[in-house]
Amino acid sequence: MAEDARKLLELFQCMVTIRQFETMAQEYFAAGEIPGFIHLSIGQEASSVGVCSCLRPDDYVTTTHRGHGHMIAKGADLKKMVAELLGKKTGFCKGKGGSMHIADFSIGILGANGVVAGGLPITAGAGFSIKMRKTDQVAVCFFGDGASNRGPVHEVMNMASVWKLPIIFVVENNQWASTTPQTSTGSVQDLSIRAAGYNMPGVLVDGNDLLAVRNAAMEAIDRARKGEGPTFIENKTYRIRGHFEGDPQKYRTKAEVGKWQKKNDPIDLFSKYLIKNKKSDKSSLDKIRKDVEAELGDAVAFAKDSPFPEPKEALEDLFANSYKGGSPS
Amino acid sequence: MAEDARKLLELFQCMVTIRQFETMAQEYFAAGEIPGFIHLSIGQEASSVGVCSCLRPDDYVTTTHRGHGHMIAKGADLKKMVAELLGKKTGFCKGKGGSMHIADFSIGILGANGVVAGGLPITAGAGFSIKMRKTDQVAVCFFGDGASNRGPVHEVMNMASVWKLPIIFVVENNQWASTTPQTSTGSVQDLSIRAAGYNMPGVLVDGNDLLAVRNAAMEAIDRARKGEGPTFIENKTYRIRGHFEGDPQKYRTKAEVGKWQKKNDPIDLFSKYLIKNKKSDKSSLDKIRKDVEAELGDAVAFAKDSPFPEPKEALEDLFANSYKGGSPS
Amino acid sequence: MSERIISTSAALAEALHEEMARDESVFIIGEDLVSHEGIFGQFKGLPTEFPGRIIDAPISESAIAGVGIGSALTGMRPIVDMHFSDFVTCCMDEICNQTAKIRYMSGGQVKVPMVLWCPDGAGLRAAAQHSQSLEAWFVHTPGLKVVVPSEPADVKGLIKSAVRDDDPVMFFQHKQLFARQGPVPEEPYLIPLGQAAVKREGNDVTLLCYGSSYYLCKEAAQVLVDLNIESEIVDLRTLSPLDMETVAQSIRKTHRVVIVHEACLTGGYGGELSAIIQDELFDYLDAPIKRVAARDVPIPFSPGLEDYCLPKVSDVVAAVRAVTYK
Amino acid sequence: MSERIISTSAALAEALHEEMARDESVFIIGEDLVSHEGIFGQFKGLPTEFPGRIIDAPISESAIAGVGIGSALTGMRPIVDMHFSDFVTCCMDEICNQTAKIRYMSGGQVKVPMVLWCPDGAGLRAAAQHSQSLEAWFVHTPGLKVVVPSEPADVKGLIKSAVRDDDPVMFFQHKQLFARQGPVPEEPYLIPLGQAAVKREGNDVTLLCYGSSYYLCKEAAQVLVDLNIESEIVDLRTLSPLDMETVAQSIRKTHRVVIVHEACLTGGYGGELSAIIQDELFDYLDAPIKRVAARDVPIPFSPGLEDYCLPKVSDVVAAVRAVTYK
Ligand SMILES: Cc1ncc(C[n+]2csc(CCOP(=O)(O)OP(=O)(O)O)c2C)c(N)n1
Ligand SMILES: Cc1ncc(C[n+]2csc(CCOP(=O)(O)OP(=O)(O)O)c2C)c(N)n1
Ligand SMILES: [Mg+2]
Ligand SMILES: [Mg+2]
Repeated sequence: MAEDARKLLELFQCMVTIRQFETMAQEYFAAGEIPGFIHLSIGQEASSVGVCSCLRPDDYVTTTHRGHGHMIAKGADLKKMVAELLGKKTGFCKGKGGSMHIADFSIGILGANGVVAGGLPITAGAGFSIKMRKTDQVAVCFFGDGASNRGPVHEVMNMASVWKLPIIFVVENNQWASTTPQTSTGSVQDLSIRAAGYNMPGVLVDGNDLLAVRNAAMEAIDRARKGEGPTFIENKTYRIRGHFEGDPQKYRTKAEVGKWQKKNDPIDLFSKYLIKNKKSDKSSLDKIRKDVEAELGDAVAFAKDSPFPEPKEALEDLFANSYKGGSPS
Repeated sequence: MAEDARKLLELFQCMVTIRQFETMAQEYFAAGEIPGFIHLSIGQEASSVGVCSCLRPDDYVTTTHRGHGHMIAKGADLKKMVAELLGKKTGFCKGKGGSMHIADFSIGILGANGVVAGGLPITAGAGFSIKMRKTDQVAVCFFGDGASNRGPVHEVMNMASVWKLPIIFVVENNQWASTTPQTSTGSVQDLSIRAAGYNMPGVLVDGNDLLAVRNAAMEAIDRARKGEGPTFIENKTYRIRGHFEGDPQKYRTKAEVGKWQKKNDPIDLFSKYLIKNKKSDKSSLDKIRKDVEAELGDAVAFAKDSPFPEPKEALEDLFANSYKGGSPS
Repeated sequence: MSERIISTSAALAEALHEEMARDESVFIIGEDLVSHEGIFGQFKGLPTEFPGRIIDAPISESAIAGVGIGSALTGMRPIVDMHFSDFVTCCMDEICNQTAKIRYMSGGQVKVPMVLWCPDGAGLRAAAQHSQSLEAWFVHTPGLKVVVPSEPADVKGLIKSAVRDDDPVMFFQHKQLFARQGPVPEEPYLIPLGQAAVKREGNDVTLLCYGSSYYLCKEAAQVLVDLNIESEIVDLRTLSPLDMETVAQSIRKTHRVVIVHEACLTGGYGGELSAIIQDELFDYLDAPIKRVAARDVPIPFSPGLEDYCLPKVSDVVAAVRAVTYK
Repeated sequence: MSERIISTSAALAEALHEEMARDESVFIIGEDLVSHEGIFGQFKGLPTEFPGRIIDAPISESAIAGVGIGSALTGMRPIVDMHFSDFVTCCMDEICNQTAKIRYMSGGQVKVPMVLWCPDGAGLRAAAQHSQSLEAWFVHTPGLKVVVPSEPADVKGLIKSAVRDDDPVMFFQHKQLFARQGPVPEEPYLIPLGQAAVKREGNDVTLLCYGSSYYLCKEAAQVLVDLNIESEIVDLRTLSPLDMETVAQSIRKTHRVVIVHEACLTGGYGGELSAIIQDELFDYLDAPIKRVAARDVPIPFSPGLEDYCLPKVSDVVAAVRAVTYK
């Protein structure tokens, strides 16, 4: 499918934004300004952008512990994102969630998740509700190769197929689950093979090729909107950073990482494509990078200037209906 | 594979024993002598006998809520079985388990289960322990078509394949899960298709054809003993009785049941085979039926004469090590 | 209260009819609901009156609970039928890590209007995996409300409030009570969550109960009358939020407390209740708080064994005599 | 006690070295154990010393717990690493319906020698799904033993007993304590399950604690000295079986009790403990039993919020002053 140049540059900008956001997060974490744990998706931007750029604002997405890219690609406000990572009152979750539980329901992000595969059952519900409400929304769930070994994945895929729910299952097979290589814990190397066991289409995609991901996503989303049911997309990609920031990474060699970084960086690949096909040129791409830097700079400034929540705010937001006899009539 | 006549008659006798046992259970339940719930496998005897007759006493089996047949086929003592169903002190579980939790660890039956698919994770452990102990035992888990929709099935199949555990997965696809037809809740009609998603052999078998089941089982068991890993066998069969005794069965027609009963009864089919192939004759088969009746009669008499447990025995058997500081040195 | 007498199942079905008619976003999902109209007849008439809004799911508890959360987050009001409360164990992550926490973790961005409906309790000779009373686990899970009604009229008023509540509600009903009958007003009404009911007045002892234990206390109260002991029965109905005012008021009058529940003793809700009471009402107590509950073993199959494990009227009577020194 | 000082992680690793060397049937299974030698360094040296006996599993909690049960039933002594205690929610059926009940349901046919090892607790800014203390759920599950050690020496002696025990043991260790150091005898020794330890003697108040709350009590006791309050610290170490004798002995002396745990207050183990104490020792109590615990919310991410929710030394001091009226 031929994309117009403006759209292509938008996609490029989105990938760059994710990369710069996470590079910033990496530095702030190292500097001790981000508490807890963060998991970066550097090197996997094409998967986030390729899929989410095909979605409407009213479509749903469930993400994972590695979810910054999905949030940004779906259109999340950088200010509130940085603020949440820093635990500030102005963050998406008022500092209650952090990176692992970041969410923006206003754009259909039903939450990152600290539980591996925790998003899949939630997606089943989103898809089911779409069907009940008879809208043409769709629901996407991102999950990892490691997550694919968990039981809920099976239950949700079977259910989605039986009821033809408008769900797109996107496994980001970055070939590692924390310290374990996918091949050591998964009985099949191409997880998309399993789609056949659920009577749904399975698509194996080069997850670092933005346009390939986009094509697969568009087709799947189209099927889902038409009520033809779920699709299982496998984006083969690679995790460049450690599992979490600070991961000693004894389980793999620098060479392995380097190979992917040099030969297979999704942003490099796409910028080469843009230039080669005269969709843009180096200076315009550099300009985009600069603009993103500026925007991110503002977001960081906003977050740093924001106050922390008052300790006692910890007691707020538990229940929607007043704890005592909370039953609206 | 050619079986000698003596063996064939043994198999016949085993199926007849299961049928008569469950017919007895049906009557005793109707008469109010069996408390709680019972689930009968009448019509599925070829699956139990076909598989378990290929096992050694030291092999393991996990069964289900519909497990009488598996127990008997693995060689369980009828006396203790009837006694357990009646809640007697002389039952396998001293009356603590009943039909849904009947077990005989001395013959490798690691338990029936009240939780659908509850046996599969246990089988993973049995298979893993075999591998650790470097014996050539195998572990079989029986489960239903409905159970196949549960997450643990996925986790255990994947794990068994990755580690080449000596496990035989036997799904008894009797086409109904309580009130729901398999096709209404399962995304594929032949569940054995899913084997490919775990990189293990999947075998679809006419589950009412005793020798077909036996052949498939022998091959799978042979693979497992040789350390070549798990196999997924699907025995297509049919549940003749209600899901539980007393089931109103509004969900299916008498005609549907009748068709299977008349055309596809595994015991009829096998006796016809025996006679047609001159392995036996009607009178010898009748004699076997009579012998089984006699044996079952003794078992029932034993159970009825047995005492109920003393109420306070309810407090026994919880812990193996005395509750207070129970730590053997 | 009008004097129409109906069963607990009928009361539940009536309430659900009212709520599903009133609000299109309400639906019920679970296993084997349609054909039996609920294994206890509790959904009688719903499948025909609301086709497509009471759904038979695959045996996939995680996915079923997920349908609850995900649809509650996106505009629906799901009622998730757990089939047997014992099977919450097959979706504890979805219930306790996701449903209970998602509103809080997101800083209050969303509501989770969802009912997890759990038939629980023993007595059916259903043995260890089909007889548990697990409410205490959920009382210890911030983000969940926990309701355990006893009489048919409570069931009707409380399920309607639970369905309308914007937070996740664990709703436990004892399997043995579905056939029990009682007066239920024909007109729609709500009983707010967090409101206990004084169901019998008395000055000598306060009996705290919920669900099936209410009936034990009711019977015990009759027996106790012959011993000249007048018991006050407080049916908690909702465990979280707990109506401590009503509880305290009664105890300030009676100075004596017996707590009764069917869940096994150790770690049961009675412990929490006793701890709050002795802390807040220490000087009012003239005797130790006694707890009557099931034995600390799984529920055994054989009738004699099961009966031995469950709390009995005589246990309640004995506990009351102990705290009243009579 | 010898004065060798080592970390809690080292104490655990040493004990496991001893047990795995002593008994070939002991093995450890969980996620991401080998490369890190345990995410908290708790399995240091084991992968190299016992190759093939510490196993990295797929992310499949039900199957992993199943490997525990099934292998325990067939001759092995598995230690199942839950990675974070929060993930017990992904295998509650395997733990509570299968592991805890199978011996009982089978009429005592089998033993289930299995340890479920669960790193728990908050303070790492890990937020709601990686910070829970869930021991109370398992205390309410007949068939399980529950151990929650505090100091390194307790960890060594108790894990060895847990591994040798023929029943399933839930073994909780607080994530914040792995780096804590303390004296640990070099020679092998066992601490029996079900034995509490009086770790500080005092006549004015009994502080009941376990796991991380022991350290809160220890600090509080120092502060209280300046208020002329001598606290007796009873570290329960094992919650089931509970060592009620030691608890009672102390309370008969002090007449005052404060219970401290990190799990959230409502429905926590403190309720059970308080209920038993007021029942058995009613006449010995000169003040209500106070509980100090986490707030009844999920654990929030932002440091200031999380700290606000967790019990603090000052909370313990305040509770003691309340029960001693000082
Ligand atoms: C149920 C559960 N089990 C284990 C963990 C610990 N854990 C967090 S991320 C992770 C690896 C996930 O790997 P994968 O699904 O491939 O995602 P990736 O990190 O590669 O993006 C593990 C084991 C968890 N959070 N939840
Ligand atoms: C986890 C769980 N969910 C639901 C049930 C209730 N239940 C018992 S048997 C059954 C149907 C099982 O169907 P299938 O697996 O096909 O076995 P079959 O009864 O046909 O032999 C159901 C839903 C249960 N026991 N456990
Ligand atoms: Mg991965
Ligand atoms: Mg079936």
